[in-house]
Amino acid sequence: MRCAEYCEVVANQPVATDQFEIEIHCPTVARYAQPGQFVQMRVQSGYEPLFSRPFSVFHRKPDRDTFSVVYLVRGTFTQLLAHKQAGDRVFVVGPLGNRFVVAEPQHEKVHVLVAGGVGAPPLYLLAEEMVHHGIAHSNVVVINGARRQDLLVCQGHFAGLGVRLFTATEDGSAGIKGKVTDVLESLREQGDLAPERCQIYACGPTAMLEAVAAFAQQHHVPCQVSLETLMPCGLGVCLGCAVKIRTGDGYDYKRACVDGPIFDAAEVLWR
Amino acid sequence: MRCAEYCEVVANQPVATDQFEIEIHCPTVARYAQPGQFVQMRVQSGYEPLFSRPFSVFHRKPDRDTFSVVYLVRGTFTQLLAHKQAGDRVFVVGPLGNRFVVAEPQHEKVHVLVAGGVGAPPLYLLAEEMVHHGIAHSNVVVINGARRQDLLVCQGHFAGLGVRLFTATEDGSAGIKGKVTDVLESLREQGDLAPERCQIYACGPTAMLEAVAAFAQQHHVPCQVSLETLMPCGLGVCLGCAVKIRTGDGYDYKRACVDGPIFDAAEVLWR
Amino acid sequence: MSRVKMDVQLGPLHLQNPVLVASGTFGYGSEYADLVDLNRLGGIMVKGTTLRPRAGNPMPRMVETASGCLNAIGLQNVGVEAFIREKLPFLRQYRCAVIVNIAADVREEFEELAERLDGVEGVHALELNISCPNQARGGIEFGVDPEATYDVVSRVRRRTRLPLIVKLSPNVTDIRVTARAAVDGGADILSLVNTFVGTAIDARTRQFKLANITGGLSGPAIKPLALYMVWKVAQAVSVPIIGMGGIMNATDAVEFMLAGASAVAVGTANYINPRVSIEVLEGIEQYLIEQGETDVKAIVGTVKRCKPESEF
Amino acid sequence: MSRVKMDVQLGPLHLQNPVLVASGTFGYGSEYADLVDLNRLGGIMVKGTTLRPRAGNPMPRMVETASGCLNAIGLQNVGVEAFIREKLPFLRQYRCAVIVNIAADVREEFEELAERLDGVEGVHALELNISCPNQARGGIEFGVDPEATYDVVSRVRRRTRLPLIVKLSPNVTDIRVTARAAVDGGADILSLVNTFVGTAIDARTRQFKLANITGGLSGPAIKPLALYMVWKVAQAVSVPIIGMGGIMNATDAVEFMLAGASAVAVGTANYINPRVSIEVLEGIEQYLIEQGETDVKAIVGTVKRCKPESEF
Ligand SMILES: Cc1cc2nc3c(=O)[nH]c(=O)nc-3n(C[C@H](O)[C@H](O)[C@H](O)COP(=O)(O)OP(=O)(O)OC[C@H]3O[C@@H](n4cnc5c(N)ncnc54)[C@H](O)[C@@H]3O)c2cc1C
Ligand SMILES: Cc1cc2nc3c(=O)[nH]c(=O)nc-3n(C[C@H](O)[C@H](O)[C@H](O)COP(=O)(O)OP(=O)(O)OC[C@H]3O[C@@H](n4cnc5c(N)ncnc54)[C@H](O)[C@@H]3O)c2cc1C
Ligand SMILES: Cc1cc2nc3c(=O)[nH]c(=O)nc-3n(C[C@H](O)[C@H](O)[C@H](O)COP(=O)(O)O)c2cc1C
Ligand SMILES: Cc1cc2nc3c(=O)[nH]c(=O)nc-3n(C[C@H](O)[C@H](O)[C@H](O)COP(=O)(O)O)c2cc1C
Ligand code: FES
Ligand code: FES
Repeated sequence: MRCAEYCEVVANQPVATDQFEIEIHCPTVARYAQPGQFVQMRVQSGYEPLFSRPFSVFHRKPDRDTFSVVYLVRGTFTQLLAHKQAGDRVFVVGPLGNRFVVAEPQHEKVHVLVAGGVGAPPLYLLAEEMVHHGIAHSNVVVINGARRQDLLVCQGHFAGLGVRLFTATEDGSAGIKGKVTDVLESLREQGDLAPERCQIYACGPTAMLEAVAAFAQQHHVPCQVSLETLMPCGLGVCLGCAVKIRTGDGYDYKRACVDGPIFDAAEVLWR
Repeated sequence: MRCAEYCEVVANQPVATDQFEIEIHCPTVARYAQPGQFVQMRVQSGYEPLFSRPFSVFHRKPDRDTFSVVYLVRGTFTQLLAHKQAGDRVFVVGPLGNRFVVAEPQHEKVHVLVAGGVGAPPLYLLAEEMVHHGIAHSNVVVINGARRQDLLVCQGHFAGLGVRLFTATEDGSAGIKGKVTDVLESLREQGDLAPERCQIYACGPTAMLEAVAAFAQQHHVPCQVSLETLMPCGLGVCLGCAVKIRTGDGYDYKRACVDGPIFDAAEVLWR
Repeated sequence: MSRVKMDVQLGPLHLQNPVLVASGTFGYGSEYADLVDLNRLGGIMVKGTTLRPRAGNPMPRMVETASGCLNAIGLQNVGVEAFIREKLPFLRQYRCAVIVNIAADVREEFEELAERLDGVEGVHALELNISCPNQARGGIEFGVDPEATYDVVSRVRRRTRLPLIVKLSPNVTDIRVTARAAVDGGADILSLVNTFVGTAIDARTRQFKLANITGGLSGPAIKPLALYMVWKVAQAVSVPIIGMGGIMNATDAVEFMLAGASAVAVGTANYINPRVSIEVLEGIEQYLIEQGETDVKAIVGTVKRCKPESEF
Repeated sequence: MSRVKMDVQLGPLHLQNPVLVASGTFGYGSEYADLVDLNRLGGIMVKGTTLRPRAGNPMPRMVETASGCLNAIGLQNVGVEAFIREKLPFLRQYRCAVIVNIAADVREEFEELAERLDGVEGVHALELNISCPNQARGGIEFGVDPEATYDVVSRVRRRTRLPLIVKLSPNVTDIRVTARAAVDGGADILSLVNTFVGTAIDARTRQFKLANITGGLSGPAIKPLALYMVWKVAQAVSVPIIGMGGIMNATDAVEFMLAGASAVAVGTANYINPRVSIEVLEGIEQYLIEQGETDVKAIVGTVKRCKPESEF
């Protein structure tokens, strides 16, 4: 089930430096969104910017018929979004795209969720689902990274789930000083990432995803990544979101919006 | 003296149905604007709409370094303007254009100010100046017209000046039921509009101006009108605001923004 | 039921209403089927289809510009056989017209495509996309050269009994010339415009924004130019016109019809609001009622000169 | 003092910096003199000037479109004699270059204009506007026909020793062809683009919005198209280029220079912000400093292909 409709903003609050959480009343997304799926949003009434923008679903509150998204203010659209208030309307299309697939047998795996900056929200939805499905808290490992402490998102949410939470900031202002891959490396050294028992799920900036994918490949750990591209339509028709996916010894262009955004890291041709 | 600069909004309040008064901090306009002059304003950061918009100066408060404008919400720009709050910034170019010229000898004339809808504000500035110059209150006649009572602007301001105020609404919800030209006609019948003693100043919708001009011509009363056109630049360079002005037995295109917006009604070629 | 007659006859092609969706902006219909009632559309112009599947251009392929977007997708598509096998059966379920946009680098491929699609159940018309770069002519479009246009159109004409729409390129000095060449070659209908060639540069990195360097401009930015071309062509030829270029709402669509288009296609707007085509359809009906018209055909080409000085 | 070298040499024309204001968008300079320090501009391209004064077209003459505007002013101007007598003396006070944009319906008038302005003190260059309708050719622009372009440019060339800029029309299939014709005819510099022909319709009244029916599109909407044309022409000719079309800020201006323009002209943006030309100038300096460049000339034509897939 998907919808394409005007929805009311319920709340729009800052959660970190230049980052906001917006809660939107939308029964369809609230009910059907899966971890890793996204919505296309539009707040502009004219053509500045022309296209809608994709945002991963963070929280679903089916009892309130709302969902929420955490966004970083980057440019024209997100600036407009930051000005929306409760009662204003947003055009929402979604839920869209595929979802993170929880590796089976799910209760026997160590699930390693690697988040960078505003890549954290969809991984929170995934972690929540895992806990809800009764996966042991100790088997859900979250590595949350950002450049600085004030750019970390969802920390409280992850902590609230009681999962194993590691934090990395590039300047050391929270958690270890370093990158998410440094945490991965130390977990591996401690024997926590045995390939046959482990699955990585990653969402964040492309450079981070590429580093995580390289790590996963080197150590033969299966890894799913959520790719970010421009998404003019989000519905699979414009072909403006193409990503190179390995097929045999060649590659195909897949659409990040409908074939993804989640892909097997081993199949992504990064450049 | 003119300026082209970002100015701070001091207040922005509704004054009638779909009409607002915005007060803007701008020492140059506050000091130098003359009755009938206008400013070009821009609140959009992008290209929707592309051009600035012209608005007549209503109030000048040189002691506060502010001026104000009364505007009717019509389309894209005025909708954006209505959302501005104290502290927001507006790009202002002005004061621009020519001014109403007070007929000489000013203390012996009957000055008849004919306003339609949001045409009233610049005539208020003119009436205020007349009173300030010591012209007898009884010699300043204001005819303020609108379609309905709730669209009348500046009524309180005119009344506050103590000038002779006549009101006309098309539905009779305030003052006489009829048009400003009906008031002119009855004044004339009462002998108040002796051509050699009288000067009309008119600002309002083009159809009204044309009717007032026709009345003035028929009865040989001198009349100044403030013309409204699209004004892409306001500075006399784009030639997009041309109006046909009689010259001998032909006509010339004059620029409403710098040669006007005030013209002698007898010289305007209406179609 | 709507109170106005909305069906239109474009030469041999009957449409239940004049609102189409433009090629490359609505996929193969299935992508939108849960959001849009395809039965209500006048027709679907499917993604540009070539003889063999194509991978398309490297990324980035699209970039936003002021009120527009540049695209250089490079005709990524499944090829005509997979289209017939995998995409067409779905579309056959609906009563809207299915128009196959065909593209090729060499003339013979256009002929093969036309022949292959002729008589295939569920295909209602062909739209010849002669506005894509033509390898045999060094990357220049067929559609900018009247002789090449005439030649390729008449070749295709001989291979198909389907209604033949020729999609004109706007990248020409005088679009009436290629319009007439297409009609002389046997076009039943003209569609215009395709995208305008443009580019975008990133000042910071000092690089082109598109991997392909250039792309085609679509969206509201081009509407004034497209409207002008439709008006020009409507006066130069007698075949019906499908107008497009920056249509975002019903008012835009009406403008194209007033300029001389018998039908319209909504393009880039589909990305922004998947339901826009239905909103355009309903908006045109509303407009006709407001204008006291009972048949959409009555407004085609009726734009008048404005009374000079009427603004002031 | 700026820390980067900003002066540019365009063939025979030296400019203290590469930021000009486009013809028809800055009047005769005097209109802006109290708001803009004219001494800081690279040059002023004055309003299109004809042999005799012109009244211009009826109103409405301009209309806003999505990120653009259509104009059909109709070359309202005071004529060359009044220009020399009444407008030029003011401009002579300033150290920016004064470039006279000349327009005419017939070739002989172009020749007369060139001859009249040759050697007049304070005129630094001529800009030949061959993008306006040519009565002798039935309202078609000179600038869309390479032969007419060559002919009129070479006629003017023979009548003037002033640096000769030819302003190209974008309403052509391949702008390199007219560019080469202009250079062959003797152009020292090319300027591009002029406006794109378009129209606008009022659905409610069913009338064209412009009294003249058609107008020329300018503003941000056309930037991708103008940028493409500048890039194309820069590769086809060796004379310097003045780039324009939708420049609203320094970043836009830099894009034109990266594409191959040695100087830029700011047009429609002057209406919106009278000071924009100075902001563009300062912004270019800032950009050069950020990029570690010490001379504006170093960036001209340096745009590179982007690393494919670099976006993702
Ligand atoms: C599937 C998917 C899910 C997403 N989920 C989220 C989310 O949950 N929260 C969130 O904040 N963002 C998310 N994004 C990214 C979001 O779509 C962009 O931040 C947004 O489009 C920016 O729009 P804008 O108009 O504000 O910025 P623009 O004006 O488009 O861009 C401003 C500047 O930011 C840069 N920029 C834009 N997008 C990105 C990007 N993706 N990465 C790096 N730089 C960029 C541009 O190059 C430009 O310099 C997601 C993207 C995808 C594809
Ligand atoms: C010298 C001068 C002084 C002015 N002073 C004032 C003033 O003091 N207060 C004020 O409210 N307005 C004034 N105006 C008019 C004002 O500029 C317009 O209302 C404004 O441009 C509308 O902009 P918009 O984007 O909101 O509407 P747009 O989107 O431009 O127009 C919306 C709708 O309103 C119609 N419309 C636009 N302008 C006018 C108009 N002038 N008359 C009738 N219909 C119109 C349009 O045709 C359109 O249908 C003045 C105009 C001039 C030339
Ligand atoms: C991403 C994209 C892909 C397109 N693909 C095709 C195509 O395959 N064949 C074709 O004839 N036109 C194609 N077009 C052009 C559109 O059909 C249409 O002619 C053009 O976009 C102008 O209309 P618009 O401004 O409403 O989008 C494409 C346009 C876009 C934006
Ligand atoms: C109202 C207006 C008047 C113009 N008049 C002239 C002119 O007289 N001569 C000329 O060569 N170009 C004229 N132009 C074109 C501009 O000089 C410029 O080439 C064009 O507008 C593109 O630049 P822009 O998008 O920055 O405005 C005019 C443009 C506008 C908008
Ligand atoms: S965003 Fe359009 S196909 Fe993916
Ligand atoms: S508004 Fe530009 S000349 Fe008057």
